[in-house]
Amino acid sequence: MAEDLVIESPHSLVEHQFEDRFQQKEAATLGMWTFLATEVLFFGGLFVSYTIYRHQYPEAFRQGTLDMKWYLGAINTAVLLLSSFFMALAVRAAAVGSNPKIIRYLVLTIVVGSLFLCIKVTEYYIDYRERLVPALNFSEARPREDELGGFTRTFDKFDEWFDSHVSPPIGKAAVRPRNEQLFMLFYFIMTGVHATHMIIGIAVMLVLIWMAHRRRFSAEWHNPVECFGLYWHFVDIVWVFLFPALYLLRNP
Amino acid sequence: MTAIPFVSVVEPPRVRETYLNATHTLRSWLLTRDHKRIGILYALTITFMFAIAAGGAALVRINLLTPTGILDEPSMYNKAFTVHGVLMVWWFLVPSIPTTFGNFLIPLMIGARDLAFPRLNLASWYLFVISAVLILAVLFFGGLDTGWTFYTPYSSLFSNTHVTLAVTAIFINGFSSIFTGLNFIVSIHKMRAPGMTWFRLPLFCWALYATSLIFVLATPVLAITLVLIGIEHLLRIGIFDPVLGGDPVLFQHLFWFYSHPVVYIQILPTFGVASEVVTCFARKRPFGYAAIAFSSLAIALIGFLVWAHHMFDAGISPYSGLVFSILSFAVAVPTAIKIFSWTATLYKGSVALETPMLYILGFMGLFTMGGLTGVMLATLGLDMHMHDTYFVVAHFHYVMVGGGVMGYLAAVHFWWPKITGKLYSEFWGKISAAIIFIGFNLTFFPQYVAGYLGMPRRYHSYPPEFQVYNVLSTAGASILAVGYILPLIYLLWSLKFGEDSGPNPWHALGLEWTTPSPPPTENFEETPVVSAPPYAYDLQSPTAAAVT
Amino acid sequence: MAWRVDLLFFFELAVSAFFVMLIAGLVVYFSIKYRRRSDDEIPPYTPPNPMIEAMYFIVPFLIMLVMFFWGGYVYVRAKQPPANAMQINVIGKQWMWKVQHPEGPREINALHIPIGRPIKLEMTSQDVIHDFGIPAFRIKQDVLPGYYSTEWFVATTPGEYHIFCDQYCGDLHSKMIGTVVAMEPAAYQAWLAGTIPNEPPAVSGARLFQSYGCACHGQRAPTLAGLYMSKVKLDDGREVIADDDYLRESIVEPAAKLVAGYGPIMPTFRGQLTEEQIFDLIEYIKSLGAAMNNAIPGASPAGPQTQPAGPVNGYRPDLLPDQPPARQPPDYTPQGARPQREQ
Amino acid sequence: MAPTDHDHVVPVWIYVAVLIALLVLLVLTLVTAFFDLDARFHSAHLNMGVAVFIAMCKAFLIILFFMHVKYSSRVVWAFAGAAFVWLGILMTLTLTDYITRPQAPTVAVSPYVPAPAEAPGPR
Repeated sequence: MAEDLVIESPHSLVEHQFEDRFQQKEAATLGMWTFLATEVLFFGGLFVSYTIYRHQYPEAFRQGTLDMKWYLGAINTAVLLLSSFFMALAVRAAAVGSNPKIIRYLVLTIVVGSLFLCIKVTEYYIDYRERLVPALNFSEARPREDELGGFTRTFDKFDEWFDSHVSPPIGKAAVRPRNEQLFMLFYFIMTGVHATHMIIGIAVMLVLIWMAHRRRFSAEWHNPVECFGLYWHFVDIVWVFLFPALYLLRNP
Repeated sequence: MTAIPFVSVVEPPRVRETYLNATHTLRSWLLTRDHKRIGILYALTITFMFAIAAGGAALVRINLLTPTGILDEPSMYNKAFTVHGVLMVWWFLVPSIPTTFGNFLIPLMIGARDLAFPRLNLASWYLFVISAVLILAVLFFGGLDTGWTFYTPYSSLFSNTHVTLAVTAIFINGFSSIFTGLNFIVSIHKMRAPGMTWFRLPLFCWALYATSLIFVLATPVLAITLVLIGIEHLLRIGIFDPVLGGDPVLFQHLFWFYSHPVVYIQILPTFGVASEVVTCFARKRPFGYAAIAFSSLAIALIGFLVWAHHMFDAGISPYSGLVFSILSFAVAVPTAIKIFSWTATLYKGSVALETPMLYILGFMGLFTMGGLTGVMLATLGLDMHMHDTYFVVAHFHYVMVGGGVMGYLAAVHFWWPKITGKLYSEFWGKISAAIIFIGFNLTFFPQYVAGYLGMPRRYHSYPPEFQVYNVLSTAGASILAVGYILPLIYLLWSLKFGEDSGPNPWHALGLEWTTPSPPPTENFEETPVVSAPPYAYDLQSPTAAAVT
Repeated sequence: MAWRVDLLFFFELAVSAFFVMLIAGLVVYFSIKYRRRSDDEIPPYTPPNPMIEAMYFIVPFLIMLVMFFWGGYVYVRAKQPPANAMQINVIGKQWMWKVQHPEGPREINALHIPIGRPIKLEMTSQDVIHDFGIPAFRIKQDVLPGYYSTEWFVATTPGEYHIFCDQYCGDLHSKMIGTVVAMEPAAYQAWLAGTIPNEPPAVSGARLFQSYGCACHGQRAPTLAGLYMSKVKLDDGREVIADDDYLRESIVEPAAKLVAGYGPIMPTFRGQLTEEQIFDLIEYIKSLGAAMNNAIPGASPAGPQTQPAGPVNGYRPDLLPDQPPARQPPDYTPQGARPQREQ
Repeated sequence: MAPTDHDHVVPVWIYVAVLIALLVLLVLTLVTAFFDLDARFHSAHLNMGVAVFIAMCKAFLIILFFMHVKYSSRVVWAFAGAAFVWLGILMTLTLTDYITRPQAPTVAVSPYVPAPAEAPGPR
């Protein structure tokens, strides 16, 4: 049945349903793009809901944005762009058929991607201390300073200092608007779904590294690396839109 | 048409290897990557789910025999119609033709050995089975009472049934759909045989291509919406809950962005079947091949622009209502083009009323009624009276059952000889087609009347003046049930006792008929080369057509 | 409205019947006329006819344009309550309809109305989405929690008509039904007089207003007289119309839309007031005078009125909480209400 | 894309250049975010527009170069574009409802409201 694979060369596999490896490669690429179209609309549902609610409750959502640590978001954006860069190099390494280079760049991608996740977790922790997590501890009253803990307080102090130097004054509310909870809900769902995609991506990269270690890829056949590259870049693009939407719309 | 008996006497019967007899173990079926076997696996699964969903319908119809409701508990009734709706939509109508005939036929029709991603295809069947098990678990643990539309805040905060588990099941089911659609799109783009240009593509493939676009582009929005519902139900925090500032109407927007196109997922494949069957049994080229092909794409595209016509009375802006109303009328135009084209194809044809053709002619009548009542519902001024009444129920069933299920049955009867290599009884086929047509109209036509008179949908009990329509409807439903059970019997009968069909019992054109029935595992002896326009019955010499 | 809907319906029914007959007739005719006479028969090629194909496109398109504009017209008419309509408040809850008449009577699952007079229902839900539908009047509107939605109608024939909840709302959805009792105006007055004495909502609202100590209004908080339907300037520079939705939000979530020049001193009443009490408070604010220039464009001189609003709601600020509930119906002058045949 | 024996191998400097461009755009979006463009240019949504525009530029760079769409077949272009077109449909048509609503949503009170502690007078 499907087991009779035509072996073109030791490293290039053309499955029986394809005529040649070009057809196979094009099919794989188109399939991946189709899947990414699906992903666009998956995240799109969230972006649309977020936009609608932002339209409905502009002030509450702005207050939510003010509670975000924009500098952590910015660092994370740079980190993720860097990981995308390494991923592009990994795909390039695959195109020239160098398994060691694939491994090198994939490892770099994983390291940088993990750094992103670490920063994200730090942000979640700060949000938790600031009582911003819906269903867990969201409160409209801001926590007292002694409830924050030293780590979180440091960030708060920086925020205060920074916000006092921007003009016009941003007008952070003393009591959080009730609908800020909706903002936080979307913040956690959107970044959470994004982070889930990254974790899945890192898991797949480990498999790819293992395959490269077995010298499975060649200049003729490296569809998995190439398709995975598309996925990783897509995850990056999602963040490129999440970052301004969640962190930057600060002005009254 | 029939095998010539003495040939097999002269030549000792050599067992030809087909996809059915290549291997026999259960394992070889469960791990198969053959698109044909996966199609069969799907067919078995959705038939099973159809039976359970039909059970829900039976409960609903029995309950409505008396104005007070025969079931003691209204909640029991609510669970019955929810089961009926959820299972029928996601576990029968959406997968029906694409996963069975799409899987089976697309590679055969485009002259490929398999779909582009056979492993993904099998994975999508497993996802489908997992989702089916989960939704059956919902039933087992006590059911679901939200209706198939899951309107918030009822579904997310007020319902005490297994909403989270149910949305998980539909979420997984959605990914099964997405992978199927993805596979079809890539296969149709990249796997066509030499000479199979886009304008030689069978219209069934065009229809499935349009369907797949909807699978891929609409389903993810449903998926994320259901994730939000699940989170809200689980954590009891408001996303669509007005108490927290959420907006239940936003849920309806997101839900219908999927669930309106999904009715085109359910009907477009039937359009494809109709194009194949009508051309074959009229022995004509379709009247307006390009018009039919592009109207499929147009329906897929415009189908995405009309969703809020489900929400005219839901509190959306009247301006928005006007926009969505005119777009909804726009989608009726390509649909009308199709109906007219099939009718015109019959003109000066050679019309044979075999069983599949009977189903398709029935479909054309019922779908025309369903479509035109849909136009009424898209009319703003009428929808504010008929919204959420039995008029909607009747319209929906005329389109989905009169359209989708009739098309599915037509496909079963048309390609049964190709799939199994056996002929079923034409006599019983025609009888059951007639029974279904009559039973269907008796079931659902009275609902139009009841609906216009104001009977709301999803009512466990109702004012007595509506009883006559409900009794008629239940009577019709019992006839319809007979009509659905009959094919099951004579088709299974034909597996054992049916005559061999030969490769092409209908003298149809199309690559799938050039290979033996049942087809070999690799579909074709060698990759076919296409050189003729599609459906060129007129280019065939009469003798060539008669060769079986 | 009913006849408008019916006329449109029968027009579309006729068009639909024509096309169903056309398709079915052609299918049957072709199937017989061109039936296959021998198994070898191959019909000749019929060349495509672009004219006919174009007709397929144009004819349905034109017919549908007619349907769209006609349907849109009926819909827009149905969405615009006349200014002189009598407002009745409706609250949906699982699984009953609660009705508040402006004169005070409260009903459950019943709605008594005078015929010949436009009735506007201001509706909200206190739990899930319901839908207030009266098939006899050919209207229907979803009733959402957190929103005020409206529908209006004029009953023309005395009688009893069904109220159905048309949006699935849980176990006893099918029990969420009621009756509209349309009565001659005189009979309606008699019915009003015979009901259990009940405070008009505006009076209850005034009582609530006092008991919750809302005395800031007029001093440290914006004055309420003449507020209803006036333009309010917010502290972020926006302007809103002080309609029912705005008043409701300002009671439940005062900080959401602050009036320019005032601080956020008002506590939230979320969780402390029922939907009915909010309706009462809004009625009280209305009774303090409506800005008529907004409510009825061009109907009265500019500037907020503090005079009795009269026809709009019929409540006067001199109805102080301590006075007995009004039994007198509001003066009704059918200005602008053309007599219409209904049903 | 015509089948060639090897993939189109993009020189590394292009990737480096794209990365630098992306980081520059990141800085740019930060800078614009802290200027109140709306107040300065008397506009309603300029800050948001600029932020979204820069994000789209970034996405374009990634799609064209990192994801090789610049070197891919037209079908890939179509599919990459289609997703965003469909997202645009969802966004635009949903917004037609929200921006034209005559009434803004208000807040709902909890369905489980206890009666107020001090009952406001006898009923």
